[in-house]
Amino acid sequence: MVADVTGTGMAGAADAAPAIELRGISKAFGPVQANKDINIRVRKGTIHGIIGENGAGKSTLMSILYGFYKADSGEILIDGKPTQISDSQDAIRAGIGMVFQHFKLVENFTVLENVILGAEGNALLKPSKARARKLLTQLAADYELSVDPDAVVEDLGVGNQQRVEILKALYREANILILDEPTGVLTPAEADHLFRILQGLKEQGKTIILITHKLREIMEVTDEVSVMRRGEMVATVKTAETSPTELAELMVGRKVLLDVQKAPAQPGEVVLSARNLKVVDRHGVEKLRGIDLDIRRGEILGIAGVAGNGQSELLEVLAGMIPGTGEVTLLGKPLDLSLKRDNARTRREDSVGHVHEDRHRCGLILDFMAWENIAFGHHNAPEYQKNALLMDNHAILEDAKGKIERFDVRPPNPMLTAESFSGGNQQKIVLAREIERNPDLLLVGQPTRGVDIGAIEFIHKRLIELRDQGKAILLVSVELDEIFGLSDRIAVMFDGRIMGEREPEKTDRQELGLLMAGVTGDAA
Amino acid sequence: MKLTRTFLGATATLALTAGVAWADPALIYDLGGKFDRSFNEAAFGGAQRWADETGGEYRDIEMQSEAQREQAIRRFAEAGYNPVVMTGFSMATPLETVAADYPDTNFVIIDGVVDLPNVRSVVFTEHEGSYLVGMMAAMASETGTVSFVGGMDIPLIRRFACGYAQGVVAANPEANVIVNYTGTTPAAWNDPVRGGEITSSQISQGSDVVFAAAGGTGVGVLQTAADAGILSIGVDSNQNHLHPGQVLTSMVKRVDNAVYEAFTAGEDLETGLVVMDLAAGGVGYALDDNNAELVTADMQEALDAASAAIASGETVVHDYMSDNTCPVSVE
Amino acid sequence: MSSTRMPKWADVLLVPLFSLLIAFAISALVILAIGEDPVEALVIMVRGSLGSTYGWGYTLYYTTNFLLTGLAVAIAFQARLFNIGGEGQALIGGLGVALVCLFIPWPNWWTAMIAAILASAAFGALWAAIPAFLQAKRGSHIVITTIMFNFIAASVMNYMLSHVLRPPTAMDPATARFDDVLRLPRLHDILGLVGIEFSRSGPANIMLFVALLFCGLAYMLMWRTRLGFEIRAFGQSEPAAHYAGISGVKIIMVAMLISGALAGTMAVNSVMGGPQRLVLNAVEGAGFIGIAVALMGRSHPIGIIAPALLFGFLYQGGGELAIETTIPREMIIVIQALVIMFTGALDNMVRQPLEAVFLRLRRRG
Amino acid sequence: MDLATIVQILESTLRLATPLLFACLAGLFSERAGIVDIGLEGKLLIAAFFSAAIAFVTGSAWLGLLAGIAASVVFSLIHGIASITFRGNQLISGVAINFLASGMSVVIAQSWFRQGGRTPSLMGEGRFPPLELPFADAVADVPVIGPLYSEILSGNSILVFVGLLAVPATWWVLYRSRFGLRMRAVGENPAAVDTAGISVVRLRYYAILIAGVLCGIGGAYLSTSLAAGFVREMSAGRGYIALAALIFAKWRPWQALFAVLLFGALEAIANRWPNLDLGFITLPNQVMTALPYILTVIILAGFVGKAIPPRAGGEPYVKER
Repeated sequence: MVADVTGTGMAGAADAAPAIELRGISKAFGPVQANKDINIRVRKGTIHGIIGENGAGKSTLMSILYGFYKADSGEILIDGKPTQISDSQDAIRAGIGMVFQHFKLVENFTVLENVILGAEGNALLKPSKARARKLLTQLAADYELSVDPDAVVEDLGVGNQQRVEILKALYREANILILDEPTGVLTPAEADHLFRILQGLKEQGKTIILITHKLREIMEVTDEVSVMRRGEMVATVKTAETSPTELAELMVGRKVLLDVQKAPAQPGEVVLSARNLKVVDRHGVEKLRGIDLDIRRGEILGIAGVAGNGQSELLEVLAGMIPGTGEVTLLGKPLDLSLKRDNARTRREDSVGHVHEDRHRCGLILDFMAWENIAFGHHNAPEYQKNALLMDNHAILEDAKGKIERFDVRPPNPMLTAESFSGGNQQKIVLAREIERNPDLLLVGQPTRGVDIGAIEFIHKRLIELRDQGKAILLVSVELDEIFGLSDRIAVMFDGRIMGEREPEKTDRQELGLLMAGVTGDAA
Repeated sequence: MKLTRTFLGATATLALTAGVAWADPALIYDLGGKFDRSFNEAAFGGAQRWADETGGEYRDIEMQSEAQREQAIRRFAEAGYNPVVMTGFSMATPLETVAADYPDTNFVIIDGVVDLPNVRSVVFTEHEGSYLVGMMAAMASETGTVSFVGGMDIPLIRRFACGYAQGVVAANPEANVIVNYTGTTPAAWNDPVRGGEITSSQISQGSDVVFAAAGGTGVGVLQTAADAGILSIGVDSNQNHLHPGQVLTSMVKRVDNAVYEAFTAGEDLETGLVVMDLAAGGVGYALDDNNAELVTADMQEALDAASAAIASGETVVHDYMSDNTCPVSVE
Repeated sequence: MSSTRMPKWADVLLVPLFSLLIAFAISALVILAIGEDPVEALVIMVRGSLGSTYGWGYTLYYTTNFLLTGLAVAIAFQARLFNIGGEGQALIGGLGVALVCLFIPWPNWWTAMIAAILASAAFGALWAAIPAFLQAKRGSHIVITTIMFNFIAASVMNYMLSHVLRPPTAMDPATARFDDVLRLPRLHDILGLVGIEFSRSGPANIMLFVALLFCGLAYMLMWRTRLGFEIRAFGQSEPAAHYAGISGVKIIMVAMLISGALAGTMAVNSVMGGPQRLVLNAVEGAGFIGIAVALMGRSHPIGIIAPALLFGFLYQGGGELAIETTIPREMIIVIQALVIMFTGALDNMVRQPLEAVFLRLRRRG
Repeated sequence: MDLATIVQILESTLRLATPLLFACLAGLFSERAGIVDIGLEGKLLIAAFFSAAIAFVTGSAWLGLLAGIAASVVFSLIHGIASITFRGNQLISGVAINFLASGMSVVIAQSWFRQGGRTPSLMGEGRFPPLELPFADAVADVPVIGPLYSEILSGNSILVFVGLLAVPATWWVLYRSRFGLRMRAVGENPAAVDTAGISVVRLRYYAILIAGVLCGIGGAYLSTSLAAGFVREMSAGRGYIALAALIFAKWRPWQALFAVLLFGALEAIANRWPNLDLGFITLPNQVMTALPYILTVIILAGFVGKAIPPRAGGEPYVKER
């Protein structure tokens, strides 16, 4: 195993001072140790990847570097000089720029206003704006970064918004650019464009830190990569000298089976059939533009796509959370998509299970105890009632104990509040609730987001088991590996449409990537 | 159990009354407060005069809310104060309830009538005093337009307005009287800003003498009048000193005397209805150094004559409250 | 967040307790600053409110008011709705009481009381329904709309009492006194049945027991019924409630109707139980004190009982202070403000150091 | 209706709108920076008290003004400590501030002056004198402009003019200055400001301090210009009406001026005609009193255009992990 923690063994590393060096950084949030004695050196003019599972401490580390948090101990050296970074102003002064996963833009400001915010250089706006306009034109020409300076940010697409973030950093003359999971919202083509920009910046001598959990990106664009696990820095290696398998092992700390074992599907009757399914959101934007699909018993239909292309709406409209139009039948019975008659509750009564993609916001009540969360959404179920008026809390508690045991939720204490469980165990509570009611159709969104690898394996196994019991599963995931591993059929969504359907054995990443970008090679 | 309860109750009552000399009088001011420079302050003045002269002590409390009235009266009765004097017609209903519960305590209500054996009800003939100041206003006015700012729009205040208007017309049949009220709730007694704005509006309509019968609100009326350089007439207390030389006079209502007399009579207070009219010196107008230059000999003469005529019954000023109508419009 | 750092009991008990102590300490400083003795003030307050059955009669009367308005705010808080409109809802509830008591010849007090409870609840609920509907359907911020509705309610009452309900000969903007048959049994009458002597002056009445019953019912509602489960779930997370098929519109409406109804019934105590006629401002700020009570009681139907009693004590004791000393009655409003500030808005100021203490204890243990 | 009546109504409107204007602009600064301010009422009230009290004691309206501003700023700071530093609930803090002002003003007034929670009446220098504008007499006879200038504008307290000038000043600060850009940003997305290296906390404190100063002037105007002394509860809901005007104005300065003039006019009309006879119906005074509140509810319900508040309003800023 490569465990060159300090990076001193790197060839030629000793000649120039690294752009960034962190020494012994530790940070705790209450009882949680987010960073433990982190050491890292990032060489000038390189793209340095930082990889790790969710919760490994990557974002905390970068937030410390950007002055958002103060480390409990340790020191930061910029260009070899110890530098005190106690707020973002210090970081900016030290030449650090950061592009956050969730953009930090004022949505109803123009691009120009967003760029100058905090770096106006003058108490009056007029001269600041004029100067910024000139500089932006220059930057746009230099780095393929053209954005209309007078456009209002909320009218821009995500790709352009991200460019505004990069422009903000460059406008502040950043020499070191940190990007946190920058491709999560981009199509493969947009991601490629981003990487070209990054290469261009690198050639101009900028240093780039790329935080991601996608092994493929690391292999493609970085020069070196550091791996974090449970708050610790476990290795820094040259990208050219490592492999995805090795990195995955470093991330997880043991051998990982990236493949899911499963028998071939035995599709049965159609459980759900949708024709011309459309959803228009509150602002009048069409989120689903006519979806046709069928799901049968005993199969998993995987929906691939870049986040934000209508997958969330697809799950929610089928689950009865948002209204839509079109013809959808469940086991031959037409559903009321207008939600005048139906809602999420009647869908559950119609035997539709729903594992929401955002368990913190929707799937769980974090302040409720585990046993209450087991009843949540099914609290009208007859077995949970004592009489016409009162619920039978005792029955719910007993039921919860069984489910918690069968799904190996740790600690197996139904009286703890949901928020006191780890991400994986929270997800198990949700799955236990939804799977054990034996739904004919299970809607699953991002089942393993923020879940540790051990739990991922467990969750995948349970989903396959449910399929093998003859249930229909609609799986939405942005993780292509997960889609490939679980799906019996793969549909790709782009801009509210299904661009095509493939069998996992007969397609590859390239093809799906094109579909995800809205490019159809054939008549899909 | 029962014994301890009783015992507790008894000691508590003792504790309540300990330190209070038996049968001190008490005074409850209506909303608007002790220092409204008007009605309540007159009551305070009477109580203070009694205290200064006799060296006695009394308790007083200001009402802050409609709902507290009954509790306040009861609290004083419970603690053994006697007599318990209160100002304002709003006290009548709560007093009815409480007075029945404390037959050994004497109560005095000023401006209200409660028909119970242990209650003295003191009322004033405000229409008579208002008539006199109305005459004076009409004689002092150069524009021929005078005005009235009432507090709460209730029959009692209309009685002021009606008397005033009759006096104005008596002195100058051509005169115009503008009448406004501040509101319909007790808040109207304590809204000087609104009083000032209403006065401004009246001034713009030509009024050059304004009579405020509005408790604490009147402070704003007199202030605005003084700022605008017109004459004003105070009420209840002598308010001439508030803006020397700019307050024509004040329609005084001897609430102070009513309180003083009640306090002086103490526990031996005679109950029943007491009407304090012009003849009895219950109402009148104020003359002092502050307004001496404003009151001409003509005015003095006319007012003296009118006073005598009213006192003798020769002139009868119509009382609005007798039939809820007025010969001169006071809407 | 908090529960992972500190045991729940500490969050529920210690935080409000310390907040309260700070509020009292500052109040004492204020009293000191105006040249009075806070210890003496406390003695007067305790003596005047708890030292005799006369005092208890008023303390418990006010407590009844605060139990109902506190419960009203608490139920709405459970659905994460900040109902500042308790004052207006109680005012309008009073209108319901007055109409029922004035225009229907009831044979006895208990039929009248039940009718008055129903009428006041209906009126209060109605007054809460409009802001609730606007929040549920149009997203109008319920805090602002309920504030506006308090003012509108005051105007409505003002009009009704000055122009409609005032007896023709009366000057007060108030209704006539209700028939004596409708007098609610007071503690004097009730406790007399079991041989306990109680002052007949204090207005505390049977509504105290009704209010306590409502607390118990509210507890059952929130923790034993599906509706309560849904209200709490909605209050914790609106999107999650939506995911679970709980209708946000329904919960907002139902929670606010219950809240408004409870605030409305407060008027049965303060109108039928007190002066037995409807006067202006019959609510006397109880709607607002309900906020302090609910905050201190952590919006728990049983948890609010102690703070309601505390404010009953403060209210009665404060009234005594005004009589016995030169400290004006507004001192209670200052205390009330400080309690709301420290338990509701500055709770983190107490929580953060407490969390640090617990963290240290845990590390050591 | 004759000209004199119209002039009088407009005069009264301007006077009554001025305290609303200060409170409304105060709310604008606070809410544009993401701090919801229900405590406007309390700040007006406490400022009114301290202005009157100090003006009475010192005999100087100017010292009174300073005292009023100081008191209001202290209350702003309390709100800031609760809602910015300790990330408490801004609504609850505002409610508490209103009660605190309501209680404190009377408690202190009673302790200082023993006049039942009021200050003695202010005389002479204790009040702001009317300010006669230059050439007021000269243009008095010019139609329209004459009465407008010499009767309605001229002769008001200097604070009225401060209020009127505060409107363009606010507009300029908000849209033309660096501070305004940052302040608007912090009310929309504090994270953007934070990551740009500017302290969210400091910006928000600046905003509420400005709000405190404006409310302080508004309160001082109430007790030392409009009235001649403090009486209990003299703010009489004006802070809430200012809040309503702010919603009406959709958080913009010029519209705020129009909104407060509208509400001022309602009050002036209600003063002039307690029972407003519209020919077909007579509106009782209570309707006029309640009208601003009713209008606000209608606006809030979105029946007359949507009022979209600053997005980060009401939420304490917590850094994401």
